[in-house]
This record gives sequence, C-alpha cells and structure tokens, in this order.
Amino acid sequence: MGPEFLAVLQILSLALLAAGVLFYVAGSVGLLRFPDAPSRLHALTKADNVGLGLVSLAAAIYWGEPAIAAKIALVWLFAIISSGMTAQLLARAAPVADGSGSPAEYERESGT
Amino acid sequence: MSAAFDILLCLMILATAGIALFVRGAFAAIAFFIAFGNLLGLAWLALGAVNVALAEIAVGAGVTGVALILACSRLFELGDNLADVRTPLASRLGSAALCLGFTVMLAGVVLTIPPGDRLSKVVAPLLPGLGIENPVTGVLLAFRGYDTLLETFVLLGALVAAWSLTPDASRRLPPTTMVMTDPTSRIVAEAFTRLLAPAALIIAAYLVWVGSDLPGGAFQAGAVLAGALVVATLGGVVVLPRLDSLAARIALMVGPLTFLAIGLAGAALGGRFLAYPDGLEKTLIVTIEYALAISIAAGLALLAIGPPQPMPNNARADAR
Amino acid sequence: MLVEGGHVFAVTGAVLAGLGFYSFLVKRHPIRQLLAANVVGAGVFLMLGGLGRSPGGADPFAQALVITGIVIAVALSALGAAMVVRLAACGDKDEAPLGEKREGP
Amino acid sequence: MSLAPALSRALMFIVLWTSLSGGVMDGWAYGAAATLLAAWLSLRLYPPGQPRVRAWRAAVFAPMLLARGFLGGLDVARRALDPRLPIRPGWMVLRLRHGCVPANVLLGGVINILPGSLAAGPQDGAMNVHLLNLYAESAASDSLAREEKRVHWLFGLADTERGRDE
Repeated sequence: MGPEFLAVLQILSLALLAAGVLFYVAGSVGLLRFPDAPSRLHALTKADNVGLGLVSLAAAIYWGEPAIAAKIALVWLFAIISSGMTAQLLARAAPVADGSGSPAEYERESGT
Repeated sequence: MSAAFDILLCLMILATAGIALFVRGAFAAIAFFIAFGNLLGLAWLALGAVNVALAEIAVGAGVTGVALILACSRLFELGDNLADVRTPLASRLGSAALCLGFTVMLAGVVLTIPPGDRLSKVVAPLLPGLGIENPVTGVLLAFRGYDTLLETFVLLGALVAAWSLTPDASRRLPPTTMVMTDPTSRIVAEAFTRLLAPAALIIAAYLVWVGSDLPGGAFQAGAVLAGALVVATLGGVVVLPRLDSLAARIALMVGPLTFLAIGLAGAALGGRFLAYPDGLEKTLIVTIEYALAISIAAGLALLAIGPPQPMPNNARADAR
Repeated sequence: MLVEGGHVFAVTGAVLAGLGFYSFLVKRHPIRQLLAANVVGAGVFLMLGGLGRSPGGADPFAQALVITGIVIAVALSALGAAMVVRLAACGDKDEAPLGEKREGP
Repeated sequence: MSLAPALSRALMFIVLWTSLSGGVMDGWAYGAAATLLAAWLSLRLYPPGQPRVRAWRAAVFAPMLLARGFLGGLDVARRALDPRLPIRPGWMVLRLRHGCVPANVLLGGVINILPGSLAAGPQDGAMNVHLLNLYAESAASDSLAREEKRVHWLFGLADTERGRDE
C-alpha cells in the first residue's frame, strides 16, 4: 500500500463521515419540520440508521483493520435491530406524544 | 478542527442541560436529561476516556433516566401533577446571583490549573506487574481496591435502603408488576428479549474480559445486562423477584463477596488485605470483575425499577 | 494560549455545576431537584476529566474516580427517586400532592 | 432434546464472540463459558421447534435489507430537506398472513427500515403501519406484502397458513 492509496482512503473516510453527518442533520431537520409524532419517528429512525451506517463505514475504513471492521459492523447491526424494535414501541405510543406531555393525560383524554 | 468540535459539543451539552433543568414538563426534562447524558458521553470520548464514556451513556444517562421516568409515572398515578411551582422573584434573583458567583469562582479556579495527565506517569510503571493493560481497570481494582470494594457495597446499600421503604403490608406481596399493559408493546418487548438476550449476555461477557486490556469492565457489562433485564421484565419474560428471593440475594451478593473473599485470602497468604499474589493478578481481577458484573447488573436493574410499590387502591385488584 | 484543550470541558463542567445549583434552588419538585443534583455531579466529573486531559490521553486516576462517582450517583438517585415516591404514597391524605403542596404561603 | 439446535446456536454465539474479540485467542475460556451460558439461555427463551431464522437465509436477507434501509434514509432525508415538505402522513392497516409472533415482530422492525413506512407492532392479526406519503398507499401495501413474504421465507414459513392464530 503506497502513500497515495492511504491518502485516498483517508479522503474516502472523510467523505463518508461528512455524508453520515448530513443524514443526521436531515433527520434532525425532519424531527423539527414534520407535523406529527409518527412522521418525526420516520425521520429519526431511518435517517439516523443511514447516518450511523456511513459514520461506521468511515470509521472502519479509517482504522483499516478487519477485526475492527467486524466489530463496527456488529455495532451497526445491533443498532439497526434495536431501532427497528424501539420504533415499533414508540409508534405505538406516538398518539400519546401527540396529545400532551404525559401518558396518563392521554389516557384520561381518550377515556380509557 | 478539533477545538471547534470541542466547543460545539460543549455548547450542545450546556443547551440540553439548560432545557433539562428549566423546561416546564417533568417528562420532557428527563428526555433532555438522557440526551444530555449521551452528549456528555461524547465529551468523554473527546477527552479520550472511553471507559467513562461507556459508563456515562449506559449508567449515567440510561439507568438514571429509567429510574426517574418510572418515579414520575408512579407519582402521576398517585395524583401528583408534577407541575412546578414558581419561586418568588426575590429568591430567584438571589439564587441566580449566588450561582453566578459560584460559577465564576469555579471557572476562575479551573483556569488557573493547567490541564495535564500527571498521574499516568505514576501509574504506567506499575501496570506491567499486574498483567492488566487497561490503566483504568488497573487503578480501579489494584490501586484503589478499597474504594471499588466499598463502592459495590454502596450499590448494595442503596438497594437495601430503597427496599426498606416498602411498607410492611406489601413486603410479602409479589413484586411490582412491570409488564407492559399494552399487549402489542409487550409482544414486541418479549420477542426482542427472546431473540436478543443471549447476544447481550455474550456482549457483556466480552466487555468484562476486554476490560482488563482495553476500555470495558464490570460496570459497563453490568449496565448492558441490567438493560436486557429491564426489557425482559417489560416483556414479561422475567418476573421480578420477591424481596425475600434467595436467588436474587445470591446474585446481588456474589460480586462483593467474591471481592471480599479474594481480598481476605490476600491477607491470609501473608500479604495485606486486597493484595493479589504474584502471577495471579490478572486471573483474580478478571474473576472479581465477572462476579461484580453479575451483582452490578442485578443491583442496577432492581434499583432502576424501584422497590415494590404499595398499590394504589384501584390497581390492587389487578395485581393478583 | 490562554485556554488549553481540556479547559473547554473543565469550564463547561463549572458552568454545568452552577446551572445545576440554580435549578436545584429554584425548582421545588423533588424529582427536578434530583435531576439538578445529577447535573451538578456531571459538571464536577467533567471538571475532573477536563483537567486530567493531556495530548497523550486522559488521566487514568481521574477516569477511575469518575466511574466510581457515576455509579454512586446512580445508586443515590435511584434511592432518592424511591424515597420521593414513598413520601408521595404515604403523605398526608388531606394535603395536596407534592407538586402543589408548596403553593401555600 | 436433540443436540442439533444447541450446537447451531452455540456456533452462532462463537461467531459473535470471535468477531467481538477480533480473533484474539487469550480469552477463549471466557468465550467458551459465555457461549455455553448464552446457548442455554437461548434454548430457554426460544425453545427449538418453533419457526426460526435460518442463518444462511439471514445472510442473503441482511445485505438486501441494508440496501433498502439506505433508500429509506435517502427518501426521508430528501423529504425533510425539500422546502415544500412533500409528505402526507397517515395510517394504513396491514393484514398479517401468519400468526408467528417473532416473525411478525421482526417484520415490524423491517418495515421501520424500509422507505416511507413505520410499523406500530402486530395486533390481532394485523399491523398498523404509518405511511409518510398516503398517496402511495396501494404501492406501499404491495411492497409490504412482498416484504412479508421475504420475512416468511427467512423464517421458513409456508404462506398457506393463513391467519392461523387469529
């Protein structure tokens, strides 16, 4: 591996990092702009999954070791699985967040 | 570049802390407190302290957040509206002046101390004898063994104190039911636990093992397991133990007792209390860490969930 | 240079401690006070961490101390939360709940 | 109890431990102990005999999922950054074709990664799905049905067991 190759890798990892951060920014913009709680969850889960993926990829390329790359891939995989699961729980509770500050208030309003 | 990142991070930390401290609603305050804890974890990463970052995110933000949210929803059930009362203007102004003075003084003192890593020069030459490459684990278990031992007892003591708040009437009741009442949410938490809890076990075991050479350790592993336990409880996979459950007591005591036993053995073998015999340091420290991880997991999960609740009158019937 | 790398974090820690104290004094709900105490603690930890920073890494002693501190803070916060709930549960029945209790003169 | 499920799960956890430890053999004893414990826990929590994820099918499924997850992120980022905010959020109901709970929960997780859809957990043989663009409802319901087939394939479920547990 010549120095040019390493420089290319560095630039690639920086570009991936920047793209990942852009996705995080887009997710946060969506969080602010979208009108209701479930739509905000769309923005958070999906954009942040991709953001995390790109940042992880950037880190894996930056370190350049297969062992570290495997670990980073695992982190990404578990993060995606748990965000898919928690998003289901949050989507279930989303009307609560839309209604008012606390779960019990929502239940009182909906008469359950 | 890095300085700009540090400053931006610090501003975000201050902003989230400000919202967490002064926002109107209690639930929003806790949500921002958790975000604050995660950003604080990033700050620890920026400071090069990966161990602390892991502990802050998992324990500081996660477990404290769970405990506070549960406390809030219980208070809400008890009829507390969690509303905040405005303090009189005069006392607010007085407090503000006091705290401003305090902050300025503190920051002034801080700025007179040049940052520097002066103690690692002391620690580094002592580590090779231990066989432990992670200086933080080395400090925690070899040089500050007394502190760490007592700390595990503080955790236990806090749990005993929290449990002692249980009124006599509900002491013999089944423990607080933490199972999600919404069936769909419960199904999701249950499936999540059944598919992933064993993986959490492997990750925790790895964190303890790697903690002797790299960032990780009993507290971080304990927090992972405690998280799995809380989700399992929410999904109804794990039923919380009664206060007099022997299994729960063994799980809570195994760490501190192993630590104590190895410490006393060190004293009996002619050394001093908490001295590890030559050549066995690493094995013994890893053994202590595994036992501690079990107790820390049980302790953190039970602390976060809180003591058995005296049921509000209407809910008593549902609680079987 | 007037401000060195770790100082940014140490000063942030000092400001956090000050903000936390102010919130502790003006917020009257015990849960909010618990939260404020946690922020004060986090600020003190950050001061330790910031001052222990050097280009070579972070001070292992400061790190170990902070990990101990975090765990103890969690234990005591959870105990505090349990005490607040218990107080609310067995408080005087004819008195208003915690949040309103202090509204009187 | 037959040995095969225990062995296949232990193998899975050995792979997990090895990729975490980066192949360093120092800790193999701890890894072995953790693997045994995890395999036992896994058999307790998810007894053999139920539909389960096949490892080689997961290896085919995961990359496809990641690719579509990327599209999902791209889609939502585009909508969030578009000044006109082209969304019309609303709920639809997806009828589930199988009563296998873990498969349905996993399907919900997959739906949350796909572009434009967010599942709110399986309930009584159906799943409430929130769409970011309700105009595309019929296209979305087709693609969700295809996704359900893929998850059934992942679990080795036959599609004929229509609404068994309803």
